[in-house]
Amino acid sequence: MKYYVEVDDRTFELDFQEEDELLYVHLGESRLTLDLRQISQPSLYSLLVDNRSYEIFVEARGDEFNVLIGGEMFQLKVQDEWTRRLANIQRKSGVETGELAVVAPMPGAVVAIEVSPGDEVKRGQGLVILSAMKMENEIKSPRVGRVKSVDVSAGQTVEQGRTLVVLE
Amino acid sequence: MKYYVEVDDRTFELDFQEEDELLYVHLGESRLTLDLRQISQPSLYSLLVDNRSYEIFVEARGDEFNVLIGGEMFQLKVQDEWTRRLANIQRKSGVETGELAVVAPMPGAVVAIEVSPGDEVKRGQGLVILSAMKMENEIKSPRVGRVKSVDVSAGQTVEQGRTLVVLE
Amino acid sequence: MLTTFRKVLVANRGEIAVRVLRSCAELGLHTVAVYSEADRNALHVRYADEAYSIGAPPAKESYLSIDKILDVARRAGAEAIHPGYGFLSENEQFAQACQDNGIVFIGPRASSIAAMGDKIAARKVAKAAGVPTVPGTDGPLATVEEAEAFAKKFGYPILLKAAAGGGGKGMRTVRTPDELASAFRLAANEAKAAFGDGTLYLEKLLEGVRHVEIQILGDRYGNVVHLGERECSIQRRRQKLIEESPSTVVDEDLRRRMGEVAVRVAEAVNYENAGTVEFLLDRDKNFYFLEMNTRLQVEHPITELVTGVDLVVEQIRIASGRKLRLTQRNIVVKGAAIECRVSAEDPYNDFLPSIGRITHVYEPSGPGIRLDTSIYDGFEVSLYYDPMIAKLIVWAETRAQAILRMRRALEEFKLVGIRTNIPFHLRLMESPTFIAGRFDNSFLDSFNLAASDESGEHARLAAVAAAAVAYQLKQVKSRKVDGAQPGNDSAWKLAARRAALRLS
Amino acid sequence: MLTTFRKVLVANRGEIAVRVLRSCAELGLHTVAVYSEADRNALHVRYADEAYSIGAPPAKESYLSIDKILDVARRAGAEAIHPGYGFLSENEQFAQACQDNGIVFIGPRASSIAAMGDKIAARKVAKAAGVPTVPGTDGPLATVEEAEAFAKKFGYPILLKAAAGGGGKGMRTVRTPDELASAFRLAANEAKAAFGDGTLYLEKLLEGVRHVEIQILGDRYGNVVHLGERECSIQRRRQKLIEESPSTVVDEDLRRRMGEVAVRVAEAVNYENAGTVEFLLDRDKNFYFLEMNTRLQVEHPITELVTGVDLVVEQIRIASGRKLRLTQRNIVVKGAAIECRVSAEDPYNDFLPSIGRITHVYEPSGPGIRLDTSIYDGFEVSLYYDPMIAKLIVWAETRAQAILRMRRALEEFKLVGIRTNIPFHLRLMESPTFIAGRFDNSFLDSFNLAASDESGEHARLAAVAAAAVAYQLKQVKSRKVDGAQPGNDSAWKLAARRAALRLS
Repeated sequence: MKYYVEVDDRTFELDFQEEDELLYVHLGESRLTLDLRQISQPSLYSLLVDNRSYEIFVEARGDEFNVLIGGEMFQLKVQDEWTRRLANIQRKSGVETGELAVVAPMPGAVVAIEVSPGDEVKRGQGLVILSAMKMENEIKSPRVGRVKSVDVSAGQTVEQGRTLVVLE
Repeated sequence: MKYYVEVDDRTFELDFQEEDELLYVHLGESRLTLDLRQISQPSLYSLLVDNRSYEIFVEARGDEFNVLIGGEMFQLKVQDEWTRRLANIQRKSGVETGELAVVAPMPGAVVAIEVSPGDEVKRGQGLVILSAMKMENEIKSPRVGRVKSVDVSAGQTVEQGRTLVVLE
Repeated sequence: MLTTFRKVLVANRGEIAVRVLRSCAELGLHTVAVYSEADRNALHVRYADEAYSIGAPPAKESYLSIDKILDVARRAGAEAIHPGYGFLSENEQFAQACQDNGIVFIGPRASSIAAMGDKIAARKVAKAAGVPTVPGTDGPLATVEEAEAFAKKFGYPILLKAAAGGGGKGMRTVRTPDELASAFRLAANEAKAAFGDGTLYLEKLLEGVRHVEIQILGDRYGNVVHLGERECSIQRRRQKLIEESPSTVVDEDLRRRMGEVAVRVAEAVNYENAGTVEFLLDRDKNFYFLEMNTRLQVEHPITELVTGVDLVVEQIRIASGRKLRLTQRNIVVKGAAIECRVSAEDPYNDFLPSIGRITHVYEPSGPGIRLDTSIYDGFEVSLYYDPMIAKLIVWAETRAQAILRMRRALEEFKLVGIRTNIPFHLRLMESPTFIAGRFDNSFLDSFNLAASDESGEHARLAAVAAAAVAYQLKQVKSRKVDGAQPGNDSAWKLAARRAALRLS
Repeated sequence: MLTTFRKVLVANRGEIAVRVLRSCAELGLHTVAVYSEADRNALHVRYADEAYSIGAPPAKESYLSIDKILDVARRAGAEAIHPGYGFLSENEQFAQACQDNGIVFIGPRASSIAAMGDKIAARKVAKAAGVPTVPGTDGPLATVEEAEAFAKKFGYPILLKAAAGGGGKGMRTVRTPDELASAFRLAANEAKAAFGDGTLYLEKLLEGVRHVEIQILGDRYGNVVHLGERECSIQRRRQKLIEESPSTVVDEDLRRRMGEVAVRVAEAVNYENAGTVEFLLDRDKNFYFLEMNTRLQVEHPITELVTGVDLVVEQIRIASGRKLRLTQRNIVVKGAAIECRVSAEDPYNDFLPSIGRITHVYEPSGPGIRLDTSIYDGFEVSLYYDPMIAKLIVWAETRAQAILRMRRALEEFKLVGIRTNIPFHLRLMESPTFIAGRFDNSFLDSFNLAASDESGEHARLAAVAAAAVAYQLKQVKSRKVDGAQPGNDSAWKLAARRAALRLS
């Protein structure tokens, strides 16, 4: 079974094979022997790669993977050969809308709204002030744009991922 | 709901009541406020009894309960009013057979058989030698009797609870 | 003049409540915990002899409620209260209310708390005692305009600080005049939210300095000793992240001089019990009084490890009216200790809180490790309280060995189910700047979390790991469909494992 | 004459493998683990830099296989091997094979192991060095009849011991002549099974004595020091259960005298690395050589805590050819340390092994606690290996404080899913005899596990707890039928809890 992994602007092609109850992976010129065990739900694994031992956290959401090894975090996109083909087809029908929803990066309470619909905003300009764990945090605009809508009001409690402001 | 608990030759009668989201139990002259939480499966609990805090292990198998509080273990029989009634009926139809199966108290390998069918044995006399965790343990007769059958042979691996010898 | 008490109420939660309960238990004292509805299953509730619910999760409805806590003390018959840190620990009304109710407050006199709690007043005390302070305002700032005037006089950058402050809350750096208004508002709001008092003052921002503090202990008979310094310059947004003792830049002579000044500050407010005098230390070894914390500090364990003194036990002894058994001469700093504050904050997402259930905790242990924590399997990280969930503290003969030990302990420490700043600590322990001890309190402003992976070797390993997990998930799924038993083990190993578990 | 090595193979499993790996990591050494098929998920596999499978779970097919372990050392390029305790640690063939393969054996010379490994030969060495020994046979017992003859001469009770012995295996007490034949057979079989050698000898059983041992360290240049004693009299069926240092009956003078004798024994066999000389100590402070263990002991951490010396680090330094950095003068015993061996044995079922999965581990922590263990959430206790799964070690300024600290640590330590001997340790820590330090090595023979509950108060509490759990199980079941969500929380609190978890 072939897998394609994108990480840090590189793409690795990996080919898995099982033989005599062992798992092997071909990667470039090398053939590695793997032994992967989940130590505990949901994310802790022990991985032996040619007898080198690693304890890693792997979080998977669809084809988006986060892998933490010691003090290093990697964000990866993992697709098997079938999924990759499917994704290539879908990509062709995709549309760029130009709209961008700015969402709450954590749950919290809205302390203040700093913009109104129609405002032109600069990259880094404050949009909303959120309070969580007694600290106030200013949510800033990730890019230049115009405020299309403000979707929350001061005093409101919001969950993580909730849309605060939509830019266009 | 009434419960009957037998422990150390005493029987306690407990009556549970829920009121305003709190749990109360009547026991003799006292009325205690309880707050019981399972901390982790299968057996660790936190129990507040009138604000006194206890961490306890409770193992339940049918109506047999083991309760470990600090360095003290209690074996208890717990029946609600309905079960108790049922048990009283069944007890009347029970029969004592006089036979006693001596079972393996742990998994292990049979090293030697020290008795044969027909042997008269004394209380404390060796019946079988079991080996487990590199230690040899002599399984002794729990009472005077005669060996009815020997149900294992030397070299055999046995699981916990397996009948070794039947006395009559 | 001994004040005997047998039952102590711990008016706190989290790791510090657990830590105080432990010392009480080891002294044979009976203990009483209080808990909010969010904390029913917490360790401090389970470890105490008695536990009382005091209300809803928000602190002001529970852990900050003086009335509720005193009510529990009365009902439980507690004769003394330990406030921990945070919450009511530096609240002079609380200390006074304890006294008024005949309950021993395990901490300083209310008057000392008051004198040092108002940071503006504290500066005055220090100045009066001849202790150098950071240039700044001598009184509170009424308006932004006042701040502007002062800032002009002292020059930028300046630091806005909460008069009632502590722990970096209500504090803002201002580098240019146009930032001032917004910073003033944010700092005042935060101060108001955190302390119920939005009063601000300002100080000149000293740059290239270290945050070094001195632990002191005083008894009610006027004896005051210091227990050496704690280096606390590794801060992120004014929050201490890593502390160590001793500091690499404090030699025996400087320790003695700073210690003497700290003792002088404590004596100026007639200080009893444990306290900490914070200083800024510049490159020329000049030091400036910053503030005095009239409570046990989060980072107290590193002092305990290098001096062998149990500060909570000493607090309790002092509060019961005993004379200090320590003299300055027999306090010796031995070896090196480091503390990493582990918090439920995601270093890969701007240190935002990571809430949720910790399904499993794998604790580091073995030689030289101390873990002060309140988490356990099944612990829920909520937004109600501070995100700091554990303090990992190590001791070793030398600083270099302590760093190596901390590194292996951080590698062992795993919290499954949430994200933590452990990887950040690991990276810091590998930082040449940290290892060399050549940093000041701006170190983390420029610290780069990304590891150098020039060969791409680590990315390659990550790719293998991710693909292997993806492959395994797929295999388990398809075998599940086939009716085979799913499990934690990789499917292709199940057969072998089952065979292995049979008795041979 | 330094023997530099950068990569160490740890030829062991369980807590001792983890403990050795930790010191290696802290010295910056690369590490190699070996594991049987039962141990793939073990901590020592996960904590090492490399890990190699060496066969089936039974030790003789894996951890006792010299060939397989040396093969891994060659493949991995390990330059040194630490044997831990048990398994191959006292096997002179293994030590010799390491040397023959150019691998540093982190332990004594093969010749020292051989000299002390044969307990009969060891008695001769001690006698020759002028060290008092327990009266007994000077050679091996060929037959039961020989044993009978000797027993008649020395008088009963006697002790049958394995010549290749250690750890209480192959040892039997014989109090009357008619027990002798059966005891001889059992001891010989057990010795054969455990050590591959059924040779026995016998000693007069000294009664009312203590088991006190002396830790020594020697380097390759003939320097030998001792690190004080360990009191190991708390034994169950000849297995040590609790150890402490210092012993309540050893004063400075006796410590010096026993230490000097221990050093003399070590010097007699040209001893290098860490070792332990075991003595029996009678009421009149006479002591008798018992045997020398040519390896790290299970209970070594208590010596580490009272002396501040990391014995594994010293072992590695010595093995790499360094001179001892310790002199007898600068070894000072400070405070008191106690170790409790926690095992998966059920004290309420005749200490039979309790096998199964440990679903959750709640570890004690905080000041003065050290936990050396290899267990974790999900750990499977199997029958293949020793049931000891953790060592809980505490240090405090005084023995009384250490006992109180151990008590609270034992209360905190919870292993869910299996039974352990923790309750037994708790009861021991409450025993007046233990607290007073007035015991000998027969103490546990008469120790009564049952607590006194004269008022019936505890039974009443147990009844309430059991009934409450029964009630809760029933409620959850019936609500499940009603379609309500089941959970860990008691059903009647679910609503309140859900409300509490909402953001306020």
